[in-house]
Amino acid sequence: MNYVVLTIFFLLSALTLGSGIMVVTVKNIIHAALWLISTFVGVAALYMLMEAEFLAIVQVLVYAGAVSILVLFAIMLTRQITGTGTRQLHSRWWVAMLTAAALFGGVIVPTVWQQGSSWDKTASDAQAILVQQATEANGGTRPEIIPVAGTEELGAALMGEYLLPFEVVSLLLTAALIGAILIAFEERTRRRRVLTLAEELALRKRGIVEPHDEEGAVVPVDAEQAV
Amino acid sequence: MTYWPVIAVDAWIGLVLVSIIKVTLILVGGSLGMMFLTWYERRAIAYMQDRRGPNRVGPQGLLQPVSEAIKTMTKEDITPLDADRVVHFLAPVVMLGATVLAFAVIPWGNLFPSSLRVGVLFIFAVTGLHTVGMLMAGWGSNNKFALLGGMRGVAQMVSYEIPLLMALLPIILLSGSLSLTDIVTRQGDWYGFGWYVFSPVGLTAFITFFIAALAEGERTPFDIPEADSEIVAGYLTEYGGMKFAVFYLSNYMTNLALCFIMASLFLGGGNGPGVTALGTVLGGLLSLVYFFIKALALFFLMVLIRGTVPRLRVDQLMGFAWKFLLPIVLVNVFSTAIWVAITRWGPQAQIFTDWFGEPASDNYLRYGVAIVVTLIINLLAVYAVMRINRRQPSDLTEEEIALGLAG
Amino acid sequence: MLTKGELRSILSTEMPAALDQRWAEHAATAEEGHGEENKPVLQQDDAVVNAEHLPAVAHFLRDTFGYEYLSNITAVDYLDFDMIEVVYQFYHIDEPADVRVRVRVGRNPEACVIPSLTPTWPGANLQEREAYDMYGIDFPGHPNLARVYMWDEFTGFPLRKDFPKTGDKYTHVTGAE
Amino acid sequence: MTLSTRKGTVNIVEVNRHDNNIHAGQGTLKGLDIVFRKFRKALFGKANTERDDTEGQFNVQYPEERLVLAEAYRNMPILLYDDATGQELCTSCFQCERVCPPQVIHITQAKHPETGKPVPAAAEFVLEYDTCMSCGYCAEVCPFDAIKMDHDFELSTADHPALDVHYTHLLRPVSYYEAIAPTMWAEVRDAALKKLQNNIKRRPGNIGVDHGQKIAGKSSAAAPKAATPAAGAAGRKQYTGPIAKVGTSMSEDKLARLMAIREANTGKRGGPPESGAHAIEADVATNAAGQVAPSDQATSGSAASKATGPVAAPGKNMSEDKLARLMAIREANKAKQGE
Amino acid sequence: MLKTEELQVNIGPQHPSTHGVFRMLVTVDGETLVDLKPVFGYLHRNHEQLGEVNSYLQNMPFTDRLDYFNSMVNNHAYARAVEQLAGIEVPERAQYIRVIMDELSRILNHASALGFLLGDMGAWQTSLLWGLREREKILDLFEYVSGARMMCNYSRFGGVARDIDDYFISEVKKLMQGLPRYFDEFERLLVENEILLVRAKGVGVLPKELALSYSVTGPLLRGSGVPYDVRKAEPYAVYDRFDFDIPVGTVGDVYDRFLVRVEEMRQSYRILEQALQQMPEAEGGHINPKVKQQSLKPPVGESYARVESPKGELGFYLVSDGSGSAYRYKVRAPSFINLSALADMCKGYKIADVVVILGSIDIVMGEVDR
Repeated sequence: MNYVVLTIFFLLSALTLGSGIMVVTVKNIIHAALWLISTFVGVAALYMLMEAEFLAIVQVLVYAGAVSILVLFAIMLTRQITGTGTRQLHSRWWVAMLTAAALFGGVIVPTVWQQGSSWDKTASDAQAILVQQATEANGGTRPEIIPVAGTEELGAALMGEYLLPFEVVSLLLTAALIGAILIAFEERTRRRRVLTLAEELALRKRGIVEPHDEEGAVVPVDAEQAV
Repeated sequence: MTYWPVIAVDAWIGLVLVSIIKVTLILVGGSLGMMFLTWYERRAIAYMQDRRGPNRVGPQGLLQPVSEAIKTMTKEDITPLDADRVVHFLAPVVMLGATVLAFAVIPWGNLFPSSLRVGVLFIFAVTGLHTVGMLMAGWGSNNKFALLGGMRGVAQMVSYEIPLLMALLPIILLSGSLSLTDIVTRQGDWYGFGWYVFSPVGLTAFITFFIAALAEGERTPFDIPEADSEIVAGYLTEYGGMKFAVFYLSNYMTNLALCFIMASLFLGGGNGPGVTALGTVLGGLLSLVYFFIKALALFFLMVLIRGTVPRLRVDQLMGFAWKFLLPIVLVNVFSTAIWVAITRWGPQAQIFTDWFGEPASDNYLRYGVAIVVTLIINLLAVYAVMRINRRQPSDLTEEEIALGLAG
Repeated sequence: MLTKGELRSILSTEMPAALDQRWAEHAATAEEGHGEENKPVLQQDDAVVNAEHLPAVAHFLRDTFGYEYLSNITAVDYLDFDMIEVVYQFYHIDEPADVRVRVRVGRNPEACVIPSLTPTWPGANLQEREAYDMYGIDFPGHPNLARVYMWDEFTGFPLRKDFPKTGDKYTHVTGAE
Repeated sequence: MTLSTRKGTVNIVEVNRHDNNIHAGQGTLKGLDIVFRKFRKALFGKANTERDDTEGQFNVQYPEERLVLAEAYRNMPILLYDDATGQELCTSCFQCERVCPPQVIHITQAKHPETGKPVPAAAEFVLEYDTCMSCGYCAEVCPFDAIKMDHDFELSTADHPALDVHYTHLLRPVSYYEAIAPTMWAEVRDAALKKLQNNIKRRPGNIGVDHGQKIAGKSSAAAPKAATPAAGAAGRKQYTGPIAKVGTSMSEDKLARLMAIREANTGKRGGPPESGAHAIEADVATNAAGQVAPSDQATSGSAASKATGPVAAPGKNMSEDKLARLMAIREANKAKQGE
Repeated sequence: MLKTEELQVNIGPQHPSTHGVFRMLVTVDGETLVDLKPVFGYLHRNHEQLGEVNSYLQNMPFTDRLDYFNSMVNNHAYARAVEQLAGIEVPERAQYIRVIMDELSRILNHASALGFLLGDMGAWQTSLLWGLREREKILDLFEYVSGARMMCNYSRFGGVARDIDDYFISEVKKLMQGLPRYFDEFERLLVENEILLVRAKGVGVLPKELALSYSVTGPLLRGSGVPYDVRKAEPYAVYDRFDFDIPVGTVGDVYDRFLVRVEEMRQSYRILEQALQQMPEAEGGHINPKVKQQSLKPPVGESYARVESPKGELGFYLVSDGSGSAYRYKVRAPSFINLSALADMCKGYKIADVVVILGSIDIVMGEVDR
């Protein structure tokens, strides 16, 4: 195996893992979010190393560019950003650690068990393995579409084999979107509205001197100013 | 002479060397290009305002950006006392990094095509990282104006990325590829004039993309994150000297990249009359010239807009993205599908073949029908969107008319 | 349209309590010294009203005669009379001449109080603040009676005639003390 | 539209809010179009020099190009002395000190060395240029036309105390003022010089001349002013900008009067004028000579024009025709003197 | 439920669009403005007390520094107040000269004010520089006649400092040949610009019913639809001899003020045309020669004289005690009083609108702080 690639791989892995550790250890949550972005970018670089270009770019576009920004946005609107004085360790931290370790083991052990023999393969070898696996799965004949992370294959898969899950997920997302809008709308109507001068005047003309908002608070209108 | 082959032993060393050279070229070229652009913009806008612009340093003031670069570099580097020092420092780095990455996939004429298969997506993925830098700058400065600017900037970027990418979809549909090189080569028909902008869908895509690109590059009328008359300089408020220069550099490089991308996607990149006829080297050089002329013309359009229009307000900016651009762009995707169907579908839709003949590049009937149909669809869409968004005076209450909301 | 002094006669029948008669005699003595230099004379033609009646008079002027534009509020410190006069200038929108309503109050802080017109004429807001800043007139009813020109920590009222005016930056040039 | 009020009718015009037009971007396109037209005009170097012009570049490339200053232009006050005798026009009447709004003029009256009585001359005259507000009252009220407003505006200095300008640096020869404001001087010249003659009679010894003679208007470098225009004048080109035609405002009869006054004065004064006047005349000559072919230089756009006049002159601010006329007058005068 | 927190932001005193050293203490809820407190005084130089110390004539150049865009108008107003106090007659010709200067001032003020307003909206100075180009030409004329471009110090009691000559008149005529082109260009550039429309329409509404109670004057009042103009209500100088219209708005928003200013420039142009036409017949010199300028001692009394400055009603209130300097000297500065409407006009709008509304009031801090 190529040492350069290996070196790059280890560097990227170190970046990803190190950033991941930083995410959970730093006290300042903004810094944590920034480390999270670093993790995402590291993962994307790993994808790129595996020649999964599309996946890498989507990782950057969606996770580093959008999801983490939303996280950051949400964090910035809260208090206690610096996290000074907050404790990071729970008294039963070891339970959490054991759970995490178990879950990680549950993923990594079977993977190593199954794929351990193909560790010294290059990308083209991996391609060959994929072809071989697909052929086996297809009952001995080589299928037309080899499942790799190319854009065309992805597109074909989403529009063919996985159409139903795709549509379901789309519906779910749309529902979530509508829900978010609804919540925001309700919030907006409940918020105390600041009346402009002209609106105040218009209300007063209609005889409403002290308009109440929905929470019952009085929106102040200076009665003296009525002309 | 004996050690030369030693280096060439391993191919990857050569690859790394070439990559380093390329990266250096992009960085240096990008910086020089940015310097040229600042001069270009200032001179052009000066002429629009009946002035002369910088004309003292060097011939026609061409060295003015150099003197300014020296000035900014020699300025004191100030970090506000209560700022988050690391974040404050890293923000311009992230910003510039994201910009420079975008240059990796730009095809420079026909001379240096880029190879990434998903180049178009790549550009927008990495420019999307701008938001991170912006947010870091806004938050790290510990300044209300900076925070407001950062927030505005991020909201704007996130909103406009959607119409930006959606406006791109028609081009991807037309070319069937995500690679910029492919997209450019497929516009080489019609004696070098097979640009996508000449079709109704391409034109709509171009206009919407251009508007969204103005927002993405923080140009007037969408320069809200750094709206100097409202929030001083937005997220740049607490930056000075070299850090500010890096922001500035990244901003102009982004704009340059956007111009290059628009030139490649819609205006045929390096394609033009005579490029194919002149052969690889000469034609390639000519294509480079075409490419730069197109990009600079697009930048001039940006400057012209900057010299003319005021700035939108934040809520209007968001409204414009979601209420105007997005519907139009979505309809445009649909009409692109129709265009593709009419011009290309042979066996899939026998009825088209019956009516208009076999699909071919010289079947003008098919193209004519496609143009008419898509044009009608797009115009209807624009009209409908404007109609929906424009409230009729009859819909308004008396007070609202009094408030002047009728327009 | 009201001519000069007409408001005064109208007020003497409509609201006799509003008119301030305290300064008539001062004016009479000043009348004799007319022509004498450096001695201001109190104007008697316009309506001089008691401070507490000012809003009533102003509303009366606005609602009955249509003088709805309060153009100018000027405070004048008459140190000789131990009095601060505040001149309210009202205009009718079609008339060239103004109607001046004068309020005369003492200079000591207890007496220097005039009800604010800001609730009805928001345009008086800054002018009353200026009068407070420069002359120390208190305007009860004003929403935010703070100093407008001088800094908040400043003491004294600079446009009062007894405010010390000292200091010359350029004595070194002239050599004068 | 008219509106009836109690006073009668008032014409009002309601502004058009364009409420009912459809706005689909055509307004912006209109704007882009007009801006682009401007750009095109200015790009091809159209200069905007006429007052009724709204297109083309209107800016002045300052150190090389200069607007011609109006005669009435006032910057800082200066004091005048007679070229021929060196007698200062100031009589320390304190009118200017009294009227000066920011109180920046400080005069010490000259005393008779023996009797100690006041003499109509100033012993010291201090002007704080840093506080002066250039209102021009001192020049307006001066009954002896001794104090005038200078045209020199390049006074910036890092030396703040030097802006308390003393008598020696305030003095300029009469001919200097004549050069910068010929008509304004011509109107008062007779009276001023007559008054000066009266005052000279009451000035014993050297009082009234011992400030100006030493520097003779050529301005020592220590003075914050006066050195600058000469230094920056080399390579200056005449800008025929919006105000270049000021000289044409001199009406014919005024001109004739000026000529007559000049002639009369030369006769009265007798003998050639002092060096200051000579210098100015020489400068005017070189300036005028340098203007034979200035037009192509002016349009070439190169930053530095190549004219290298020896020492330029206060006359640089004058328009061409004015200069020419002045030259003619001077020539005539010289001829007369020579006879 | 979610709760948003109000944020206090200081806009100014060092801020690109506060037109000088002016501070707005703004409370915002999100981007919506809840409260605004104008804070100023950074430029306060006790102008009114200087007026009580200086002689009447000495005070004239200080009035230049009030609204430094329109020193001609300031001089005119102050001279009127003193003339009224001392009972000085002004020759007809001097009145015409003053009117010409006032209207030129109005054009130059509106040209630059509109440019600054659009600059506040974010237009990259194009409209401003076109306005400044016209302003330059007018300032050159001022310089020619008065000796200074901005601090003109031109009026004297009973007239003006220097007479205008044929060259000046011909240059004004020449200038006026170009002005309509400038107006047209300006309107083409921006009046129907969509972005300007959305930024200006319905923003900063000052309803007609409330406008007068806010004591606002000038384009602000007329934009709200009240046809009040001192030139019509109290025709001073020779304004009763001219035929001109008062432009008024209908809604009272920023757009109306913008349009009113554009239209006012055209009306000023009309006045200038008529003034130049009537001027040659005007009697009297440029100044009343009987007036003792330096040692003027008006009789005991008081006077208030006002003119329609481009920013509104500019008035001077003078109380004389018979000595050589005023006993009380008060400036009714239009910018200052128009500012009192700012807070209420901004309430409920977005923070980006605040600078636009401030720009539409058109303040000059020299006049506000005095």
